Formats: sequence, structure tokens, C-alpha cells
Amino acid sequence: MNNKLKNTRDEIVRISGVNPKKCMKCGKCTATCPAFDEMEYHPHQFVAMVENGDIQPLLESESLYRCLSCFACVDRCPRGVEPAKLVEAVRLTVIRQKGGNHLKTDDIPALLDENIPQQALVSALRKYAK
Amino acid sequence: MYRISTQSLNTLFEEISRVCTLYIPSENKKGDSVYTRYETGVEYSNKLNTVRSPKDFFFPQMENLMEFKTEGKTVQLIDIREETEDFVVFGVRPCDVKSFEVLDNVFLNEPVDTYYKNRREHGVIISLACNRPAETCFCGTFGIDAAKPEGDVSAWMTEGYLHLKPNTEKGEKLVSAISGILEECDDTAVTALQENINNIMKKLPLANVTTEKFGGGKTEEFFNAPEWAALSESCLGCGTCTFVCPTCQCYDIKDFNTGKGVIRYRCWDSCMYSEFTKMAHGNNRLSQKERFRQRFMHKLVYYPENNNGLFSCVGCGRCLAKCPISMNIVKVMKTLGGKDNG
Amino acid sequence: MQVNERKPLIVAFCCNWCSYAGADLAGNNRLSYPADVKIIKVPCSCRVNPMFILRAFQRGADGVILCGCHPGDCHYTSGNYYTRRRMALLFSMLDYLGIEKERTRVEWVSAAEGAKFAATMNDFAQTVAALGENKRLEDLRCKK
Amino acid sequence: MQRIGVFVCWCGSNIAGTVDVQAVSEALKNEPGVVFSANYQYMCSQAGQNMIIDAVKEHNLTGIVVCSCSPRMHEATFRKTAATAGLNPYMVEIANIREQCSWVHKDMLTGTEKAIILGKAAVAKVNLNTPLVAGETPVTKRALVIGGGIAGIQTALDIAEAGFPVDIVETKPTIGGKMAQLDKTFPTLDCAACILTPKMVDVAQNENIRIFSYSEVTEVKGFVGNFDVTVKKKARYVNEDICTGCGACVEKCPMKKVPNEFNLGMDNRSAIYIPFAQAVPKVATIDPNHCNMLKNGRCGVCSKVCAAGAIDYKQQDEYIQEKYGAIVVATGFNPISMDKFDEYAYNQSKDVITSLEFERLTNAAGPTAGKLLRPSDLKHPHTIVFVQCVGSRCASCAEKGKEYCSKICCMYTAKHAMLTRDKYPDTEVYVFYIDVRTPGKSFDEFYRRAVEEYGVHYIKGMVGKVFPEGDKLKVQASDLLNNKQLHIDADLVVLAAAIEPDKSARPLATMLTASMDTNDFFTEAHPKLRPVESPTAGVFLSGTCQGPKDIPETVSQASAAAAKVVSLLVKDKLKGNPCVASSDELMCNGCSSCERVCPYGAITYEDKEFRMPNRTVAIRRVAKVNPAVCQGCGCCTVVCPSGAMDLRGFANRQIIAEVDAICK
Amino acid sequence: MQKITRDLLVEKAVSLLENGTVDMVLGWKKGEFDYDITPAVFADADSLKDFVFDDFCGANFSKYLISNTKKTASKVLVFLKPCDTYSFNQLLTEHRFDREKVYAVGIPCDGMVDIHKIRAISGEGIAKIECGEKITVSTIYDETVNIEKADVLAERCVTCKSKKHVAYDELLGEDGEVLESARFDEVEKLENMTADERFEFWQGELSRCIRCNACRDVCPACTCEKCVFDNPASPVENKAAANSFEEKMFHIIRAFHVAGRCTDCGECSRVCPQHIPLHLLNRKFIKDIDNFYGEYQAGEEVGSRAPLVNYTTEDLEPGEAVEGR
Repeated sequence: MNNKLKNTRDEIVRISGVNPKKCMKCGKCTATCPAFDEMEYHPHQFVAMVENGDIQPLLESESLYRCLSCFACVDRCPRGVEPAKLVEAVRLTVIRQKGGNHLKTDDIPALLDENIPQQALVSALRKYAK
Repeated sequence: MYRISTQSLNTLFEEISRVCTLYIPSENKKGDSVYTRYETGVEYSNKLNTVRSPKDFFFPQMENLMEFKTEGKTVQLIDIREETEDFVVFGVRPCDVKSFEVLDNVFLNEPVDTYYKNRREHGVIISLACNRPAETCFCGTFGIDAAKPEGDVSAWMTEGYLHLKPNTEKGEKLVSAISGILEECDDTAVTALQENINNIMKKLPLANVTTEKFGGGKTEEFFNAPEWAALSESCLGCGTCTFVCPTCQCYDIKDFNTGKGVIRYRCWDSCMYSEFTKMAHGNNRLSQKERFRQRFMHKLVYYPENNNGLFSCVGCGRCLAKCPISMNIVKVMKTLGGKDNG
Repeated sequence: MQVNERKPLIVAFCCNWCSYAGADLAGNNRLSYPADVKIIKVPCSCRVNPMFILRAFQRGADGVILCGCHPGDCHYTSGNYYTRRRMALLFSMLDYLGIEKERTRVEWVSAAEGAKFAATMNDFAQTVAALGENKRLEDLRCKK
Repeated sequence: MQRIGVFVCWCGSNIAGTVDVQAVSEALKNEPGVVFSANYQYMCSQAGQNMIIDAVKEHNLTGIVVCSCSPRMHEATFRKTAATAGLNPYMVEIANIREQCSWVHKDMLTGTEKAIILGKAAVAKVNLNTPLVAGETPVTKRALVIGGGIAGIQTALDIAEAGFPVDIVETKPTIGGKMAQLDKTFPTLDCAACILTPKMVDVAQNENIRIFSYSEVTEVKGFVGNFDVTVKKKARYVNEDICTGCGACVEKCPMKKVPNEFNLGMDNRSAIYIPFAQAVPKVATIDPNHCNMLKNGRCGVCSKVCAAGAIDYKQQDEYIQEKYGAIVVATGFNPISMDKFDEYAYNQSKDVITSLEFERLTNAAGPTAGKLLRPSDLKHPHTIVFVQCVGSRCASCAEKGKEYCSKICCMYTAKHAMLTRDKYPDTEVYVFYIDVRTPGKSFDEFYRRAVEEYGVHYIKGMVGKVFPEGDKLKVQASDLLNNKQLHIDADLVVLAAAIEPDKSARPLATMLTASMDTNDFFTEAHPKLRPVESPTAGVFLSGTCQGPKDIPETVSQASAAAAKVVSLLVKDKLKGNPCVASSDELMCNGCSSCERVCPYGAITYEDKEFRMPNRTVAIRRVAKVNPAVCQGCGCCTVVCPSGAMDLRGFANRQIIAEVDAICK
Repeated sequence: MQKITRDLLVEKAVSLLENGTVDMVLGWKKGEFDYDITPAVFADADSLKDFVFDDFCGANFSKYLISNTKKTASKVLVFLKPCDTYSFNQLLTEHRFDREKVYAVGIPCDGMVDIHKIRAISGEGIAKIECGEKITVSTIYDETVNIEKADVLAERCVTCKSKKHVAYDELLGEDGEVLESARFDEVEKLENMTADERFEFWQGELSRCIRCNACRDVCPACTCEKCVFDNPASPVENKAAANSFEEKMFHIIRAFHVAGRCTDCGECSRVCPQHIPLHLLNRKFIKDIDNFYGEYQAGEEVGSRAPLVNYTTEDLEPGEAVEGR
């Protein structure tokens, strides 16, 4: 694991307050997850990947936004690992890497739908960009 | 004879304390008069008695004598005596001045107690006549004149003035050192005060307690007196009388292991205590009656026997005021001395 | 970094059955705590006489900690319940006399709590070090 | 003045690695009383001990300080060494410079400095040590076994076999415990009843064994060799001595709707009942909560049908007092409650059951007579899901599960899966596991057979939720190896519930003053070297009260505990702990404070004559300590204001000497 | 209400002596002045001429029963003020004397006066004191001072906790009630100070101690055959206040030893030649005990289990005892 990755990993661990080492890899989180089918990476994988420093694929994965934050995994985890908090931390990491922006203005044209009202676009920028 | 205005009392104290350390009686928060090291702001109290007598200055309650240091298996003896500097005690009452004579007999006769001697040599006593004796005073019983205090410098507080009269070389030296603020005077005012004091002394309730029945050679007469039982009946066996007494001079020598060495110190002891003079075989006075008897026999019989008739009590009245059960030497003297006494 | 170079002196009374074993466990698990902590073994925390605590302070200890079995687990059934009362009163009295209350502590450490033992000692040593020298219950003769 | 020898142990590099042992022995040479000081690689070795013995002789030592590992390790060793050298064993003090020094401190300087101070404290204490001689107390040659499961049964049989009388106290109406409820036992698959019930009969027939069934221990006083125990025999309203166990009353009892605890409530029994056919003692018991006669005085059928006339509605609880030399705790376990595990729908569906319930369902004597039928509709289940680790290895919430591994679940689940597939090959069996743990003789082979020969589907993953839908149980689970989420329509879900110590263990531990861990398992005196003894002398541990274990392990521990009991009971006298309180009569003022705080009632008062001054005599009330009863806690010493009460071996002066030495 | 006078008590004593109920009387004996009474044993009617009873009869006789019950052939007559009866019971609880050897006469008390307080007003040279609601002091200097009794009440009487006798064989006059007293106010005041102020306060008080042991020797709870501070075999023995630590040690340990046993009779503070408010130490323990473990009055009943030889499983932790301030 290079230093940058390690830093990102440590940062995620710090902001989530989750100790991924507590995971005993039972998979109950994944067994519980109602959004399983929507996800590329499942809760137990999140935990393992963060622990292994395999962060990049997570940062890029849509799975981040498929998590419903229902906290079922947190509730069921027998070891108190709290995967949902980890997912949230990874989400935050993405935002931080974008300089606090959920969206960069450059990204917007590609996402534009003709039917979106102008007003919605402006207010979205207000809301999601720094 | 010299005098200084009572308004300038603090000037006097300032002046003396410039020469050397000065202790004066001052009132503490509890309304008791205690000897206090003088510094600006300390107020003189003209209460009659301090709680603890001035014997503390020469024979303190606790005094380190020497120290032993161990290094491996060797023991090293260290003299930890501090060189005492000159000091002045102001306002010592005539009875307390007399108590030094009692103590000197014990500590300055061979073998000389050098710790005590050292302090005595460095201490200058300014005595003070008692303008207002208390009902507990009976110094007259022991031939002490409350109007004629002794000491290195005698002092009288008359209307508006403090009069000083040096009696000894040390006293002369001190007075000359502060002569700048003193004025010379005659003894008219003092003589008037003395007369006044003498009149009061005659009226004191304990004025006619006498020592006639007591003194050396009376051991046989009193030792087995049946009265001791009732007198000592309610004695608690505490050491209050001993520790406020200006003439009690008993001490114990003890070792204190600091972990880094052993400090040998002495501290006051009281013949009223059950562990007093405990020896290998145990204690030689087993009952409180015996301990009680020892204290008064010592003051009234044994001490005079060995010291040319000098009694080991100066009638300061501290024990009368402080004993938790109000048992005291006056009651003992009256009980044993028969009805005529007092 | 410890600013204060002075090492505090801490006396820990540990009951034989729980806390002394807990300290051993901390050792077994190599859980470090300051060497300032010196342990005295007593059969039960209830053996600790307030005199021992004052004596330690007299001789220059900066903190005294008592460790015993958790209430209800005393090897002697009730010893630590008495300890609890005695120390509650003693500590309250020391506080009343103006002695820093952080210098005395009672902690229940079981034989299984090696980690707690080490953590407790680390914390206590730090607290005591922060208070500096024990000046209010010292005997000057022992300071030289 | 003592002549003290100091011996500093290197413990190989364990101590010498962090402590300059040479410096320690040099420094301690100069302590008061020390006349000899040395260091050596292993003081506890024979050579090390010989070194001590030689030094004692050569230097006329009167006291010994060993700076070594914890006194809990080798104090006894060095005391024996001292005794061999002709010294009183209590003239030895250990300075713990390993566990409390070299192992917790990193650098040589700190370690050495502290080791010297600990050594000084020990020297200071030895300087004030006095030879102590232990008192002797006779041993009551009778043992008490608390709990009548397989652990208690085996322990009792072994003790009885050695010729000592044993009493078994069992809270249930019959002995047998959990094993009596089991069907088959792994890994040999022999039937539990076939191997257990003969042992139960042995117990019943053994002249040395008394069974107090339907009873509990209410009070324990005394100490090793001399326990005074009160046993409450709960009223069963049937005269045990007369009842023949014919069962006529059970048959005729009109109150038949009482949930049968033996079958875990899956069927009913009558108000008067015999738990199962092979119960020992085979005696009926009336359940006062359900018997109409006892509740409202209307019925009395059982009394009428009892040919022996054994029914006694007026029976009272009976308290029996007995003396014992040793006590064995065999209180066993229970599966934990599944109430908190909503995700598995245990409370919503009758078809979600625990493994113990599954045992009853497959047991020929069970509610379905051994046919595997699901409880809700008594249909044959075709898909069964076993869930492992339900509540075991659960660190997150203490109120829900247990942090430890329950140890037996992997094996019994394999057994259940295998038996199911064997009897009902048309059934699909899934086992969801986190890890499969099968250390043990023939255990892993057993598990592999379930997979390889019986085709059980072992899936690495956990069940996330179970919810009833129609007559199916929807099981949602993960398959970690395939990174899939599985959805299985099951007919029956079996939960491998964690096991926990029986609830009666905690109050019992308090009575016995035996210590427990945070999970309420009894602690052993030493986890490796004294695994069947409690730290409380005379109290021994048998079976799952000490920790989860299977039957073979339980039985071996039971026999081990029996062996320990026997080796205690063969002694005629026990040497006591000489570190007991003693009162200085001359100083005692008779205030009774010590008497009030003594947990053992070891202190009594007596009027004593004292010679006083002048040949007088005074009578004073003074405390007296019974050294056989005193356990040496020292509580009395602190309430004694005059210090008349002191503790031998931990005297005020000794502890203060240690304080002084440390605070130098 | 029957006024309790000296003559009434003497009359009672004489009749009990004469009818053989008792063979000795513990009472207050007249001294040199009007205020210096001494506790004494009176063995016959004749000796009772020196018996006094006035506002200076503060001494608590309970402790004297320990030695005197051993001397009597029949019974000792003791006069007990309400506060004395608590000590009396506490000593019985601790088996310090035989109840059968005592004839206890309860006497009401409306407070004793403190000569130190009087002297502070009158000055030295007291010739005569006339007691009453108004106290008249005349001096040898022919001055007369009138003092309200309330102004010179002994500290323990100002904060009197009870006018009720908890033990007696016979009661003269009428019994009173347990009072709502403000005895913990001073303690509270100290508690509300900062730790530094408290330390300053106690350092100032305790440093005056001369270790005369009067507080201990008068204390009805300090009845050890040999005090731990007197016993050369004890590691804490010492004879004089050799260091500022020693006084703290002595007073903390003494207060601890009497904690839960101290009836708050106030004798310790009364006899202290240095006027150290020792009762504030004892009252702190009493207050804490009341707060932590429920109200407990030592000596209220014979045989009660003192808080320090008792416990509940729910007691507060030592850490909690000093928190929250």
C-alpha cells in the first residue's frame, strides 16, 4: 500500500470511526443488505476493501450511492463493525477529493437533460457545489 | 531607664527587628495570644498569657539533634544543628522569666545541654510587668514580683509610655542599639505602677496559696497521701498541663527513619502519658494516680530538693485555664497543704 | 512529550485475587504502564488501612491507588464493599482538608482485566504527574 | 535482626532482557539485613533452588527474598525450597520483577531502577517477617456436587467409586441434565440416552451417593474441608420414599395442558409429572403452579389413584444441613434466549427453532416420536436451513449475544444435518457458517462426511433475515465465496443458539465466594495448570459452568474434578492458611467492630482475666480469632482502631515497611 | 417545668446513696472559681457538699463509667445531659461497661457556656460569675459585665442536636425533642470553599496542635486500651507534633477511627487548648455518612450497626464521593 492510499484509508477509518479489523468476515451485513442487487461492491466487501487499502475502485463505484443508509448492516453486525458508516465515510472522501463539491461545473453538461428546468439547475449548483 | 511612647510601639518593634529577629505576643484568629515573629502588620497583644510559654524558644517541642546516613553498610553521623542567630523575645511575663531559672538548672548544669545553651546565649528577653493579673495568677506564691520583672531588659507599660531598663550585658547591648528612638527618663511612673500592681496582687483570689508545706525532704510526708486518689480521679492523662507549662522540661528522644537516613530528634514528653519513661521491663508508673502524683511531687518536692528550694512552678496559671477537667497545682497544693492553705 | 521531568511516585495497593492477578496479566500481555507505579500486594482491598495511604503520602508518594475485585466479586465476599465505604469517606475527608482529590483513587480491576489495569495506571500516572509534587501531605523530613 | 539472602532471577532473558540483574543484586546487598545476594539464570530450576539451599546453610540465612516472576507463579516453589533448607516457608518474599517490571517496562534503566525498589520493599518486609505455622483442621469426608447433569453424574460416580459419600443437588425433579434431552451424540452418533441412562441408574444405586433432586443450595458457610451447606428440598408434594414411579397419577391427572419443559414447550404434560421415562429418581412431582388441588383445593385425583399413598399436598420445603469437605460446581448451561434476534423471526414463526428443540424433534421420545415434522403444521420439511453462530462470537451488543465461541455448535449442526440427510434424503439441508471449527478427535472427518457423503450444503456466509411468507420461511443470506445474496424458501430454520452458564451460577458463586468471569463462567484457579479448581479452596469445577465444552470434554473434566476432590478427602487434616488475623488481647478493647465485619464469623468474644497493677485482676471482653475459619482478608484489622487486630504475614508494620521502602 | 437545681440533684444523690441503690456518684465538683468544675466521684452524702450544678457543667461523664463501673460494688449514679446519653449508648454498643452497674439519671439541659467566650468579653481577672439567662461577671478590678447567655453558649450547645434523652433509668424534669440543628452549616461553608482555601484553613488550624492528646483523652469514642498513636509497637506512634504532617495524620486517623461512632458531643473542641475546631472533622464524617448511607446518629440506640461496619451492594463509589463539588 503506498503512502497516499494508506492516508486515504486512515482518513476513511478516522472519519467513520469504524475499525475494519473487527470484521470476522461472516457476511451477515451482506446477507441483510436490501440493496444487494443494486450494488457492485457489497457491505462486507466495503469493509474488506477499506482494510486492504483497495480504495480506488470504491471511490469510483456507483455502489456508494446505492447504499440506502438503512443501517441494517450496522444493526445486524455481530462484531459492531458498522459497514454503513464506512460507506458514508467513503462517500465523504469522494466529496472531499472534489474539493467539497458533489459536482464540478465541468461535469454538468454531460449530465444535462433537456427537460430540466433552468431554475432546478441553479439551485442544484447552490446545493451541491461549494 | 528609658522610655518610648506607647504610640510608637511599632517603631520600637521595627527598630529591634532591624537588629535581629523579634518575637512579640500577638492575638491569633481565635483570640489567643501567641508569640509571633514580628514583621510589619503584626500587632502587639497585651493579653496576660500566651497559650504556649516562651520556653518554646529555648526548648522547642521538637528539635532535630543529629542525623545518621547509611551508605552501603556504613553509618555516618551528621551534626545538623543550625547555628542560632540572635533573637529578642518581647513581653515575657515575670513568671515566665522565672521559668528560665528552673529550666537553666536542668539544662545548663553538667552535663550541659548544648542545644539549649546555644539558644539561651542567643536569646534576649525583654520582660514586661503585669498591669492586669488574672484570677488564675499566683506567682506571688513562688516569690515572684509581678511588678519587678527580670530578664535582660525589664519593661513596664505605664500610662502612655513603655519603660525599658536593661539588666544584663545583652540587654545593654540591645538598648544601646536602639537608643536612637528611646528617651531617658526617671522611674517615677514605674514606681507608681509597681505600687498599683502590688495592691492588685494582694487582692488576687489565689494570693494566699503558700508553699510552706512543700519543698525538699517532704517525700515521705506526701508520697503515700490518701488524697492523691481523689485528686487524680478524673485526670484524663492528657498532656495539656505539661505542654503549656513554662517549667516542664521532660523530653523523649526518638528516631525518625526518612528512608534516606535517620533523624534523631527530641520532643516534649509528659509524665502524664502512659508511655512516659517506658523501659525494658515496662512502665514504672502504672496508674494515672502515680503519674499524676509524679508531676506534682516533682514540681513541689523533688525539684526543690535538688535545686536549693526552688520550686518548679512559677504560678503563671496556664494549667488552671487549660486543663480539660480543671484539675491543677493549686487544687493539689490546697488539698495536700491542709485547710490553712489558701 | 512530558514537560515535567520529575517522575511522580505512585503506590498501588492491589488485592491478591483480582487486581494483582490483573497486573500480572498486563505483564503477560506486555501492556506497558509507567514504572512510577509500584505495587504492594495485600490479601484484599479491605486490608488497606487509611494509615497506609497517609504514610505513603508522608513519605513522598504523589498518588495512591487501591485496586480490588469488582464489587460483588470479592474473594472474601464483602471485603471490597467495606473498602468502598471506607475510601469514600476517607477521600471525601482528604478533599475536605484541601488535598487534591485526583491523588487518590479506587479502581476495580478483575484478574481478567490486564488491559484495564494498564490503562488505569497510565491514566492515573498521567493525572498525578499533571498535579505535580504532593506538597500538602508531605513530611518535609522525607524530602531531603 | 534477620540474615537475608537475595536471589535475583534472570528468567532467561525475560527479566535479564530489561533489568540489569547484576545491578539489582549488587544494590540489594547493601540493604539492612541482607548478608548475601546473587543472581542466576533460572532460580526456579533445580540448580537455582539448590543455590538457595546452599546459601541458607552457608550464610545462616533467616530470610529469603527472590526477585523473580509473580508470586502467583513460584511463591509456593520457593517456600518449599526454604522448607527444604530448614527455614520457615513464610520467611520467603517474592519481588515481582517480571510481570510487574521487566515485561511492562521497555528500557534497562527504568526496569533496573524499579526492580531495585521492588527488591528493597521485599527486603523491608522480610526484615519483619516471623515464622508462621499453619493450623490444621480436620476434613469432613463427604463431597457435594451441585448439578446433576452428565458432569455432576460423572464427578459423583468417580468420587463414590473412591469410597467417599457424595450428595448431588439438582434443581430439576430428575438428574440427567441437558444430555438427557439429546438424541444422538457426535462424532460417533450413539444415542445419548443409551449411554447416559445407565450412568443415571448407577448413581441411583450407588450406596455412596445421595440425590437431592428438586433441590437447591441456599447457604454455604465454612471453608475447605469444613463447608456447612444448607440445601432446600423443594416440596414436590409426593413422598419420594414411597412413590414407585408407576405413573398412574400422571395418566389420570386432569390438568394436561402444562407446557412440557423437557420438550422445550413443544408439547404438554400433566400437572403431576415425571419428566421422562428414565428419570432418576423416578418419582412424580406436582407442579404447584398448575395443580388444581394446590391452587384451589379442588381435585385430588392423583391422591385417589396412588396405590402407594405417596401424594402429600401438605408437604413443605425442607431444609437439610450437611457438612462437606469439598464442593463441586456442575451447574451447566442453557441456550441463550432468542428473543432479541428479531431478524430470525424466532418469535414470529414456530418453524424457526433452536438446535436443542431440533434435538427433541428428532428424538424418539420427543413430541413427534422422532419423526422430523415441522412444529407449525406437522408436515415434513423439505428445505432446512441451519444458521450457525446465533449469538456466539457476538461482540457488538452484550444484551443480545455472547462474545465467545460456544464451541459445540459446529459439531452438533453437522450432526443434525447429517442425520437429516440420512433419514430424509429428499430434504435439502443448508448450513450457513462463518467458520467451521472442528478441532477434536474424529471431528473434522465427521464434518467432511456431512458434506461429502451426505451432501449437506455448507455455505460460507450468514443469514441476514428470515421472514415467514405463506407456509414458507423466506431466508435471505449471503454466499461470500460466490459474492452472492441467496434467497431460500425454507420449511424449517434451525438456529445454533449460543450457550450461557445457568442463571443459578451467579448467586451460587457469591455463596461459595468463588470468582466468575464477565460471562458468569466460573474462573479456574489457573487456566492451564489448575483448570478444574476454583480459586476458592475446596471448590471444584466440572463441565460447562467453567466454559463451553462438549460431552467428552465435560466427562474428562468431571473425572478430573473428582480426582481433585478425592485427593482432598483422603487427607485427614488440612493445613490452613497461616496468614490469619490475630488479636492482641492486651490491646483489644472489646468493641465488637471486627466481629461485625468478619465475613466468616471467625471472630468471637470472650471475657478474660487480666493481671493488673498492684496484684489486682480485671476481667475484660476480648476478641478471639478462630484460625481455622479465618481466611485472612484483613477486613477486621482496619476497623480495629487500636491496632490490636493484625494480620499475620501482612501485618501493619510489614505493609508500612513496604510503603516506606517504595517511597524512599 | 421542674427547674433542675444543684439541690435537687444532691437530694436525688443522697437518697440513692442512702437507700443503697448506688454506692458512688459521678458529679461536678466545685473548684477555685465559679467556672472550674472538676468531674469527681462522691462516695457519701457528706462529700456532696462540694457538688455543683450550673452552666459550667459541660463535662460528659459517660467515659468515666468505664473505670468506675469496675470499682463499684453496686451501682454508679451518673447524671446525663441529653447529649451525654448518646455517648452512653454508644459505649454500651461497644460493650465498654456493664449497664447493670449504672443508675442513670437524665437531666434536661439548656446549654452550657464557654468560659473562653466569657473571658473574651469580660477580660482577665474574673472574680465572680452569676449564672442565669443573663450572666453577670464581676472582676477583681471591680468591673461588672452583663452578658446574654446566648452569646457565650459553648459551640456544641449553639448547634445542639438533641434535647432528648436516649437513655436513662430515671428522668428529672421533662424530656425534650431531637432538634433541627444547623450543625452542618460550618462544614458546608468549608465544602463550598476551593480546595486551596480549605487547605489554607486546615493548615492554619491544625498547625497549632501541640499534640497534648486532650481531644483524644476526653473523647468518649476513644476508649482504646492503648491508642495506636501511643503504642511503640505501632508504626505511627509519635509523642509530639514533630512535623506538620504528623498533626494531619493524627487528626485524620482519629476522626476516621471515630467515624460512625462519634456522637458529636463536642468534647474534643471544648478541651482543645488551642481552640482547634476539631468537631468540624467529625461532623464532616457524620454529614458524609448521612448523605452517602442514610441518616445515622451514633448512640441513638444501643446495638445499632455503625455505617463503617456495614455496607450495601449499591453504595456509591469513592470517586463519586468527591465528585460533584
